[in-house]
Amino acid sequence: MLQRTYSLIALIAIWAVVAALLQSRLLPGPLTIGAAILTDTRTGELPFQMACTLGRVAASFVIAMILGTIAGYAMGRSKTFDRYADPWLVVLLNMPALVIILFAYIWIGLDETAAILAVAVNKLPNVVVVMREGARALDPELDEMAKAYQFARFSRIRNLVLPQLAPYLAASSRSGLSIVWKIVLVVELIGRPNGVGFVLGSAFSLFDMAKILSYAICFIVLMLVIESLVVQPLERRANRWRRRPA
Amino acid sequence: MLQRTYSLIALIAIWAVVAALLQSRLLPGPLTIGAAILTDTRTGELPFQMACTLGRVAASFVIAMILGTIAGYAMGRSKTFDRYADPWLVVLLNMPALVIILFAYIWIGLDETAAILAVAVNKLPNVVVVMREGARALDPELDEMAKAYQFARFSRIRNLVLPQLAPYLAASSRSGLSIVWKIVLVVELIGRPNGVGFVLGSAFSLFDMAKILSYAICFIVLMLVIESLVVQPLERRANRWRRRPA
Amino acid sequence: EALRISAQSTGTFAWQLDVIRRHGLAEEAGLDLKISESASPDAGKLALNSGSVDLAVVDWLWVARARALGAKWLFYPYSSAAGAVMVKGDSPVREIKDLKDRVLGIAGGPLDKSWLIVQAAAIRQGIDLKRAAKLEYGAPPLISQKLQQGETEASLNFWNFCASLETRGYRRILDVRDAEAALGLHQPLALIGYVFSEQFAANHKSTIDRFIAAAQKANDIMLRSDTEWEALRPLMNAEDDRTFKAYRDRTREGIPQRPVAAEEEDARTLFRALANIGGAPLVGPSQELDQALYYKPTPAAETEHCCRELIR
Amino acid sequence: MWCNRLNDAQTAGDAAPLELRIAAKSFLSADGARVDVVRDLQLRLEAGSFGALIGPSGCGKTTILKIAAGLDPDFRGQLRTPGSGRLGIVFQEPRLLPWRTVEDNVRLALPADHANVELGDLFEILGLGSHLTRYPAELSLGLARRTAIARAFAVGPDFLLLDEPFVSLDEAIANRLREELLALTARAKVTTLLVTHDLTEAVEMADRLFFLSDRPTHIILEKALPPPRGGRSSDVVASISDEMRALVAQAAIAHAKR
Amino acid sequence: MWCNRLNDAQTAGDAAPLELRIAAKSFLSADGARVDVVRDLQLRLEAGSFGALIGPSGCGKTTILKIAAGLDPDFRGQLRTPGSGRLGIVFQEPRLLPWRTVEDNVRLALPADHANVELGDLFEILGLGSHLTRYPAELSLGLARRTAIARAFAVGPDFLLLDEPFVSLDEAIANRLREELLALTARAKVTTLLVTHDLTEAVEMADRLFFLSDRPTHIILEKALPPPRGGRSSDVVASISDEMRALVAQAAIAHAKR
Ligand SMILES: Nc1ncnc2c1ncn2[C@@H]1O[C@H](COP(=O)(O)OP(=O)(O)OP(=O)(O)O)[C@@H](O)[C@H]1O
Ligand SMILES: Nc1ncnc2c1ncn2[C@@H]1O[C@H](COP(=O)(O)OP(=O)(O)OP(=O)(O)O)[C@@H](O)[C@H]1O
Ligand SMILES: [Mg+2]
Ligand SMILES: [Mg+2]
Repeated sequence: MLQRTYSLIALIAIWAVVAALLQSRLLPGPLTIGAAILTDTRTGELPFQMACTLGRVAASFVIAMILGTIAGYAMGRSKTFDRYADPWLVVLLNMPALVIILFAYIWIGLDETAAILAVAVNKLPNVVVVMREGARALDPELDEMAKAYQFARFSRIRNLVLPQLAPYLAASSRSGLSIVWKIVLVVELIGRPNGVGFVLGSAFSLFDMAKILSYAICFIVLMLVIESLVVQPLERRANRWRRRPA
Repeated sequence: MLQRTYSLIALIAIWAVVAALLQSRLLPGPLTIGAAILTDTRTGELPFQMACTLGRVAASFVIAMILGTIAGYAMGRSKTFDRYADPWLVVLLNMPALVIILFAYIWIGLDETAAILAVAVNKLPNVVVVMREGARALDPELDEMAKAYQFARFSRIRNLVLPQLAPYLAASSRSGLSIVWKIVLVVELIGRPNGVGFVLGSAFSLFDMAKILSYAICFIVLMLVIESLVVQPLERRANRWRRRPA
Repeated sequence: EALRISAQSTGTFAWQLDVIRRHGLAEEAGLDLKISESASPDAGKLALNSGSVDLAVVDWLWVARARALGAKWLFYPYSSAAGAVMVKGDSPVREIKDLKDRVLGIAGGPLDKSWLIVQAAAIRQGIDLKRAAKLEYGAPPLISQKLQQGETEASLNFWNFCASLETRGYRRILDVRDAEAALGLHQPLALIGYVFSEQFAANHKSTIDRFIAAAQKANDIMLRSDTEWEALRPLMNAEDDRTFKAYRDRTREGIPQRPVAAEEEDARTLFRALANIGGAPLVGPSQELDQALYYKPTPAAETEHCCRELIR
Repeated sequence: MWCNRLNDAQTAGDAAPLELRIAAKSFLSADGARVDVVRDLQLRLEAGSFGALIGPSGCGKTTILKIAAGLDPDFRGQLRTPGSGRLGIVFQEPRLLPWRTVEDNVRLALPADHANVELGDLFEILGLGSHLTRYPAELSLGLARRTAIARAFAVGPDFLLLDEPFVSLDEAIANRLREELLALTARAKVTTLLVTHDLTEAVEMADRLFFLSDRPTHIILEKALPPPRGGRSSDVVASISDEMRALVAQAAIAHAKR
Repeated sequence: MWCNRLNDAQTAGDAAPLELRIAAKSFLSADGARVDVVRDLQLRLEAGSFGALIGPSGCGKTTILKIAAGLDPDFRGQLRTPGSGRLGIVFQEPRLLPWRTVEDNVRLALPADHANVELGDLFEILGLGSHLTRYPAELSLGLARRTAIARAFAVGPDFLLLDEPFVSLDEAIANRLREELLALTARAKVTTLLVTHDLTEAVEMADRLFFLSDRPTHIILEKALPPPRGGRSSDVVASISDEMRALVAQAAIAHAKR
């Protein structure tokens, strides 16, 4: 915890020094940003836009993770299913985000459902790819054990599969959350009347770096807090069984 | 191979049927797209733009994978390093792509270096996150064995570390390639005078779905070919040692 | 009666809508405007296509092209404000032909309408800018930034960026409006306008007409009253007074003042010129402007328009 | 008490014998070569009796055990398993879930209707009492093996498959576990198949010995031992073992000549 | 030929003994509890001699072996290893690289200057000849163990640590491997420490026996056996074993009373 704090302080210090040296409107220093954040928080603008974005992030993340994990697991376990579904996966994986967003907005409408679906569909194949590798790496010996002892399906998933998939889940949800957030920004930019992406779009056309950075940093701080207070403690618990390297 | 072909044919058939039913300019059918691809190939436009984009994709992908794997491995192995580097990672991970692209274009210049670096920096933290999980899951028992038998550093990496990281590498390079491609599109859209993203930018503002889809599909086909002829055979070889599930 | 409208939050349309709102012009016309804001200029097209809104402000060219491909949109002039090619105040570049071998930044892409108009005008002067100058394409804010950083020596950008650059001592070497004149247009053409579907117009003709009338009232207010602009100022994101004034004056300048028929004639001329230079990727299969592109309000509205013209 | 459950199981078990016929079993190795492991093997074990499987290293004992457990349906032949399907199995390696404690590893294997059964006595007998909250990576191999044995015993099996369960344990504990196993199989009607390399152990505990040939394996010698099992004196065990050794050597020579 | 190398190793080895003093060794378990494993253990083994470590399951034998191998520096005490640092070790489980064939697993452990040494004879003796291209998942446990033994022998060690190397093997192969081990240690000056639960095996092969107490472990009885090792008749072995059992029982009682 202490080391993390030091490291963050160092990061901010470096930023402050560089900003002070450059003295450019295009790289505002931490103080400018701090002030901007305070102002926008007081007016209620920032909390409102942030809440809009977070709602979308959460919804699409949950959808993408659940569907992606199920599909990835199925593909990793069944060679036949994998062979049939793989080309579709490659197509979805490499379809430009813009195309998916466009189709969603055109065929579903310029609304919340379309926005969330577009993000989830963009993220989904990445989850599938990671979880498929995880499912392929499952230990067949433990599987035999569970079969011999007739583990119930739920118990098998909870006690056998999920712990083995844990590192893959951790990787794909951590990098996934960030990807979802980035796509939500684009989706909001293109067709939502609120949210951080909407603000960034306007700020970009005005080249208002302070605004862009202050919203970005608020999200990052939120992620840092979640990471320190939720994810890492959870992770430590989940990894308790690992032998500490001597 | 056969199953993959059937599945692709099914995909195209569904697309053709839906397009025929909707009869909309906004969802051209496979034939329209095929014709568009042929035309643009004859004029040399498509191969040229595709080559520009592929060059950028390849360069940023290689940079991101190499640096990301090294950093992720180091963070997964050393708790101390992880504690110091993790906050920086979270910051980079959640920095909106737009911000990184803007900074690169502003401070490096509206040129190729900036474009490639911007993409690599965008992708880098995702690689780090996945590889870190991989490094954390390394088997300490095999490590002890290698230590006892004094494996040379290179042999340790080649015979001990890489095979264990293989599924993580597979996951992060597969989903990584697609992410790099998507970011390259955005980077080209914002500030390059050529490449698929540049074409999509104009096509998007004209709502030229045929153009958008024909370029996207060319890239997807390329990925399908690489997947079938390079990645999957390689993967089968690398996974030969796995016990086939009974 | 409800009318769903999409507006870019940083655009001038948002200002006009604000005037309508503050003066109760919509209620007066019996309209209930449902406005959805967006951050991107493309959201309007998306919203129209997905049926989420009834009316948006969109590019003239986009509508022309879509019509050529079979999508029945109608267009009614909204603004003729346009950008310009600009250079630093102390730049040796004076005219288009000085751009030879210099770096020219272009906002949007190769199919951007202003860029095509400038190209066409340059060609009449015997200069093929595409070959003569070194081109950099990029997003408008970035192109504006690059001119200020000196990475490009000249840039063609949207009118609002030009207005703001002008206040910082940058110089126009070719206005897109002048380029239009060089192409034989009588007056600058409104390149953006209100767009709605033929079907909607058929079913809700009076709604559209009433909206156009209300918009014209708002235009009148914006043309006449300076205090009105003070009220609009918070929306305008102008750094300083000069920028604010530049925005105001350019917006006023862009308000169309002539009957639709006159617009239509110039539009036909411009379309032909653009078809020549941009080819099929730009204008679609047709080389001639679709006759039915322009929406014709019922005579009452039109008359009012002309009368106002006369009064001025 | 966990013993109670075993008594329940007794009444539940039916009297079917274990019948296993493997006409052929082969693996496809990674380089594409076919490895023939079992050929023409016939094995029958009466309900409630105790068989021992003895054969050279790598001949196919584990393969046979897995087939008997129903874990590997990919063979030519027939399988009929005894009991009501409550199987206890000790694999050749512990196969514990690394992310679950010793106690959880045992409890997770329990059938739903016995999830909360009292296991204290069993853990005490196996010397696991002080390690219940440890994770497998914190156990010595011997402790891990004992956990695996506890798991097999705790489910109250009526069919028990043991793949060298008592190696890597010190003599005292191994003997205690052997007694425990004898007691368990005596209390309940458990059909048991034990793989071992230790002839003495086999003779001490089994009703019936099966000697296997080299790969592709089949039974070269089958020997029913006179009752009572478990109660044989060490002299008797030694003499039977010697006799067996001689017979097996003969049979192996005959087999090699074939 | 792999034997040649061993002869080279002999000339290279110096004459330092194995000296190990562990004042205390403990683990921190996942629930935060400290597990004291070794306390006040002193072990000295002359260069080229063969020691056997015998103790109850879970007492700390593997822990001691890992410390002796230099794999676990986290203990209070001192370690001095014999030889030139060419260590051969057989872990309690095979610990093979699953993605490398049997032959590669052995070759990868070879020091660089012996990378291309001929290993055919060693593989034949261990009965691995026909499995060289197999991956570990395709081996029976016995075959995997033999691969691990081959690896330890192939490096031409002058310091050998063996953690129950001969379990899970049939008697014939186990005996062949024991002979091979004796021959190897006789040919070259190899300092060897063997962990085993099999007293007979220990008495047959070792120069010196170390009996360990329960956890936290230390040596309760140390016994030098009269030479020649390997050549002892089975009667001698049996009588020494019986004597040892009695002594250990006494020492254990004394230890418990302390
Ligand atoms: N998946 C597999 N692919 C190829 N060969 C296999 C596979 N599994 C086992 N074998 C081979 O089948 C033979 C029998 O294996 P099995 O594990 O049944 O032997 P075992 O009798 O249990 O030996 P041990 O006493 O060493 O445990 C071995 O030679 C082994 O190499
Ligand atoms: N990482 C660890 N964390 C906590 N306790 C551990 C750890 N490693 C070993 N132990 C404990 O230390 C003790 C000694 O373990 P060790 O593996 O040395 O036993 P052993 O004598 O080799 O036993 P066996 O004969 O079963 O192989 C055991 O009680 C074990 O539970
Ligand atoms: Mg076996
Ligand atoms: Mg041990």
